Amino acid sequence: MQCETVKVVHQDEVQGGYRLLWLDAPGIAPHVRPGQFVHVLVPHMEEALLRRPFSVYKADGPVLQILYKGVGKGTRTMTYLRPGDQLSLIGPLGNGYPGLSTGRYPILVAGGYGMAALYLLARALPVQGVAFFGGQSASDILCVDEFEALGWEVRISTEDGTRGERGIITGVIDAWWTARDADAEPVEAYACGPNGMLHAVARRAMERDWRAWVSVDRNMGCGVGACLTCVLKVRSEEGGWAWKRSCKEGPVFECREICWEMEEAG
Amino acid sequence: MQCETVKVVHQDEVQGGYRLLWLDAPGIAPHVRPGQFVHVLVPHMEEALLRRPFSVYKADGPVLQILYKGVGKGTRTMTYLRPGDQLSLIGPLGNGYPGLSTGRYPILVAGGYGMAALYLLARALPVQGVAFFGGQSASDILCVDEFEALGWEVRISTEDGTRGERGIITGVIDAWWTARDADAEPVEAYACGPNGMLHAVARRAMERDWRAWVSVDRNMGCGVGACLTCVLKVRSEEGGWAWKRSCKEGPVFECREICWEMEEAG
Amino acid sequence: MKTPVMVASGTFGYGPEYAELVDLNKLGAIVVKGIALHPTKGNETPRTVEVASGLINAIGLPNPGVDGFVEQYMPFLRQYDVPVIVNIWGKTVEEYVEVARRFDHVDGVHALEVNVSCPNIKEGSALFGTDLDMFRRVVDGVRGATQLTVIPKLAPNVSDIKVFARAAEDAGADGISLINSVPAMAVDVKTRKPRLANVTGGLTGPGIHSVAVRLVWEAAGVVNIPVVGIGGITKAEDALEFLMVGASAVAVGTASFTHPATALEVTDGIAEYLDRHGLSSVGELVGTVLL
Amino acid sequence: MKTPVMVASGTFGYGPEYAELVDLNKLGAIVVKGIALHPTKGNETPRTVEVASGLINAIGLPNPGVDGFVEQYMPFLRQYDVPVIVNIWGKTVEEYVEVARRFDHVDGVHALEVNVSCPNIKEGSALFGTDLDMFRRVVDGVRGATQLTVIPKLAPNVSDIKVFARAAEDAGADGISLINSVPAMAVDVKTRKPRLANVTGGLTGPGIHSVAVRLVWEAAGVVNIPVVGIGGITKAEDALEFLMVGASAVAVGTASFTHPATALEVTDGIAEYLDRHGLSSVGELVGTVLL
Ligand SMILES: Cc1cc2nc3c(=O)[nH]c(=O)nc-3n(C[C@H](O)[C@H](O)[C@H](O)COP(=O)(O)OP(=O)(O)OC[C@H]3O[C@@H](n4cnc5c(N)ncnc54)[C@H](O)[C@@H]3O)c2cc1C
Ligand SMILES: Cc1cc2nc3c(=O)[nH]c(=O)nc-3n(C[C@H](O)[C@H](O)[C@H](O)COP(=O)(O)OP(=O)(O)OC[C@H]3O[C@@H](n4cnc5c(N)ncnc54)[C@H](O)[C@@H]3O)c2cc1C
Ligand SMILES: Cc1cc2nc3c(=O)[nH]c(=O)nc-3n(C[C@H](O)[C@H](O)[C@H](O)COP(=O)(O)O)c2cc1C
Ligand SMILES: Cc1cc2nc3c(=O)[nH]c(=O)nc-3n(C[C@H](O)[C@H](O)[C@H](O)COP(=O)(O)O)c2cc1C
Ligand code: FES
Ligand code: FES
Repeated sequence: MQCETVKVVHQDEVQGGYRLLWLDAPGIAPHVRPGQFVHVLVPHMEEALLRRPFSVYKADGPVLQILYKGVGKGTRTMTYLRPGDQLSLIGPLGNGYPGLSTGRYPILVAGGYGMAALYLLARALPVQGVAFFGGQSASDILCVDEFEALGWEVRISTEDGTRGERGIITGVIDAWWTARDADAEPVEAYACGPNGMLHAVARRAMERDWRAWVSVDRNMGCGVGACLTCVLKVRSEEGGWAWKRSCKEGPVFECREICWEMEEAG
Repeated sequence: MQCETVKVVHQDEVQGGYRLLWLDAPGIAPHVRPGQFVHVLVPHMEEALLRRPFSVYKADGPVLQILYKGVGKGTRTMTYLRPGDQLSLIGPLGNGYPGLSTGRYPILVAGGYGMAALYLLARALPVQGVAFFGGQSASDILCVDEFEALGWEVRISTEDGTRGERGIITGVIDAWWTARDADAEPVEAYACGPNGMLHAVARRAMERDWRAWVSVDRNMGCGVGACLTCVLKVRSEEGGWAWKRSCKEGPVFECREICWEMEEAG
Repeated sequence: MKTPVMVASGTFGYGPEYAELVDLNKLGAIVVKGIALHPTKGNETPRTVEVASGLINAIGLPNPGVDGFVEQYMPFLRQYDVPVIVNIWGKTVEEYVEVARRFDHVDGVHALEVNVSCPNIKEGSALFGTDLDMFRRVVDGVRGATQLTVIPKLAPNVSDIKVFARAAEDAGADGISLINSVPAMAVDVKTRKPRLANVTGGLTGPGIHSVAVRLVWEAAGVVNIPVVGIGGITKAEDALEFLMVGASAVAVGTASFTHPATALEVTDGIAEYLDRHGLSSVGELVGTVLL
Repeated sequence: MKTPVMVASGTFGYGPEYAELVDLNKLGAIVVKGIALHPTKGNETPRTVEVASGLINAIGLPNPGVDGFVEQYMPFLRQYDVPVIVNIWGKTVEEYVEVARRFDHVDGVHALEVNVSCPNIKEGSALFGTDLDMFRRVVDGVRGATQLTVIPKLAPNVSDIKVFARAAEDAGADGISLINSVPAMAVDVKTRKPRLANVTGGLTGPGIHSVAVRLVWEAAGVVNIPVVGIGGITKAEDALEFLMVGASAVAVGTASFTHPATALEVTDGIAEYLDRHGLSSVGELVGTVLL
């Protein structure tokens, strides 16, 4: 982990408001593991004190890429960044995804920026399985070629039916699961997306004996474990619960750890 | 007076940190009188609440020009403005300079952005006299060609001697005054620059029976007379003093109005 | 009131200053700059200093006095169809009472906002806002001196705002407004001098908004009279927060300096919100925060 | 202390969190997150919300308790050459006293900062900071229970900070620190729900700096014990303001989230200022504001 002043190399729009930001971050980029994130101090937004967390989409040599969407003040301000602009980055942060357990079959489940957040993992895994990408509309389905180029089978659904099946992605997952050989390897799922999607994956994992790693999206303060903003409830040994910091002990948790029933509200 | 959203047409550096900003302000530009100012809301500086006041350098048709220097947060942020950027302007504001009294000989005295602030006046006056421009160094002497093109004789001094006489401008003024015919027309002076320069002009005006209009530079809040930030002490009828608002009753005052002894500190 | 959005005392002059920029008839009310019995010059300069998301002012309540105000500004204000609320202050209880008495029958004046909380008066006035007993005496006195609507304006720098809110109600106030500016100070480290001639001043602007929301929430919870929410409003959402925590009206202050038409934009924004949520009046929003 | 610049409680964890980013040995002191007698879970989420130039938090003082803290974090902290100040709190006077007693002989703990002013504790703890009598009892109790340096941390939301500053000195405190966060509230107007699970929280960051400077100035003027200035420091100038109005040390809070190395940069900036003005120690700046 370090705090580095990095330079914008390039930025452009991918599709539907999603943008790709290339940063020259020689101190941080080489150390990023799949599922980790960086904490960005958005320039020209002095009245906002907090950094914004972004998963690393790609990291090649000194350059890392962030795929993001303008949803609020910070991300909209980021769209103004131009090559040569400087910004401060803390990273790599968080625990990231663990590797594949021996004998398990990997599936990926993603929504929104989650597709980008899973790319480094998809590249690192020794086995290529199925990637399930869900979104509202065709413009929310990202990076498909990239995953296919790595050897993954990508299955898609959109709520408005403009790409892949119509409906939510769990429908596609369930169909795949039903059609699957009963004696195939056990599944290890890796998910990143809206909390509802993560919970849906978690429910299936617990029913079907999958192992499932979900990357949760909680509002963050410091990003390094100091402020206790980003906590979520995990089961503790004595049958109770304890807070864990999603910036430090997360953002990736095995789905059985999370107290979903208590987290629903948050 | 109106509040107008205007567009940046162009911006470039003139010299020594002074920059020229062209704004397309069709609602305001045509109404500007010499010595008036506009109140600029600097964009991308949300944590700063106050507008910044700037004299209008030139106003041609719908376009007005501001000549400014990056001295602080607001002016430094303004250097980032690019063609097409929008900003909010209130103007024209203040009383501006009065015309020349019959039978008087006009002189201009300026330092820093004051040279720009006097340009519209120089263009409007029916008689061309002498313009005295003082600065720290050659790079602080602005717009000389423009004034000469209007038929003004420009006399210059710089403290480091890099342009014109070495020393402060009052030396040049005094030499001019001494060399002048005793029976020449009485002088009407128009001054804009640092407070010390204004006071020096005022002292001479009072000794030598000049009429002298000085444009004072006071920190401003609202710019329209509501907040009472920009007040200065003027003599009142009963031999006492009263506050006047430099944004409303000023920024131009006849020098005898101002309680210089009380204003020195401010 | 056509809209619950007023302009706050001291930030909109006496009306004429903004009349060219803002349609005064569209304001909920104009609360004029604080008026005292006699003309007052106010503090030395510098009188304001900009800080992060805030403005500190120590204007010191310069004003033309009751008579000067009525003569110089009321004829202008009577031309408009907008309620005029006069913000009043005094150096003694007697002065407050006398000012209130004089305004009692002034045509065109709709209410008195009683400024007990301006931090920039040295002669003890500050205490009216933080000393419960003095606060009671002022509100009592003003109440007895006028038939006009009486709205004490509370100081934020107290240990328990609820006590002051209740005291105002008990003394017969028709409403309360809050908050006034928060006592603050800034030093120019180059010169080691305070940035304000008055040394300290009052902080206003977006930086105090969340503090004001908390205080309005606490105050509105303990009184039955209407509450005016003031502090750091720059957009409709800020005003909606005040309404939801219990204010029935709001006033825009410092934001008018930045964007003169803020109050009108807030009015429009509230109307849109009502529309979007199928509500027919602002009243349906008041105090509806979901706890 | 090598530098008068510390990091404030709750904004720097217990040390390890920032150790990779900031050389802990260069800090004036680490004030750790508030510790209570027993482990505490703290509030529900959301726990923080960003506002203009500020952050509102209602973390609710989660902590591993005295024993947990000493066991989990003191071995780490003892590796560094940096004073450790433990911020302590309790729900009753007895708890405060017991916590103080337990820390009395813990190797590596240099001082106790007594948090009487956290606005996020519901069980009455908030009152310790605004009720003079309860404040006195806590400081008295802690003073009697430990040989360590005792630094009560004052709440900003009182009518007169001077009274609390003097009470702390009278009760034998070795210093005082101020300010803690300012009670605040924010509402999400889309959902009409408070933005914090705890409804209200404490405002911190640059937006409160000028309020803190004013309070430090008032407090430092009435006591002879050292004062720690806290609130909205983001750069050396902010710290210099505190020193000039009378603080002998400062602590950087929220700014560490934005720029982890803020405290170190403030230290460097102060050193440069001393150099530029031909001063040999911070002491020569303390209380030198020119009035
Ligand atoms: C570990 C992690 C990795 C992330 N990776 C990416 C990524 O690769 N690409 C990407 O586009 N986004 C990513 N995000 C989400 C991103 O951080 C938020 O979109 C961003 O912080 C919003 O900032 P803003 O200033 O634009 O929005 P704000 O103005 O702060 O808020 C806009 C809206 O978004 C909500 N919001 C703000 N922050 C969050 C948050 N952290 N989670 C959920 N809602 C929030 C607000 O409540 C508000 O409704 C990630 C978040 C986390 C925690
Ligand atoms: C009527 C009027 C006309 C002006 N015309 C011009 C012009 O044509 N061109 C130009 O370059 N400047 C002009 N100025 C000055 C200009 O307004 C200030 O330089 C500007 O407001 C500084 O803003 P800032 O945010 O960059 O500086 P800040 O960060 O606000 O301050 C930087 C430094 O400048 C000082 N300062 C800030 N505002 C003023 C002020 N109004 N007067 C004196 N010192 C100040 C501050 O105390 C500080 O030391 C004019 C001022 C007035 C009152
Ligand atoms: C320059 C200035 C002058 C003010 N004068 C007065 C006044 O005369 N009387 C008064 O009660 N409040 C006065 N106030 C306080 C405002 O009415 C309002 O309570 C405060 O500014 C908070 O609102 P805001 O954050 O929207 O500005 C003044 C505020 C400012 C900024
Ligand atoms: C997230 C957070 C947690 C805090 N926790 C504590 C705490 O446990 N004990 C305490 O006395 N103060 C706590 N504070 C208050 C700070 O120590 C400090 O007084 C306050 O943040 C003001 O300083 P700042 O404006 O520089 O942040 C906390 C502040 C924040 C932002
Ligand atoms: S974001 Fe601060 S602890 Fe996780
Ligand atoms: S700047 Fe507000 S009255 Fe002149």
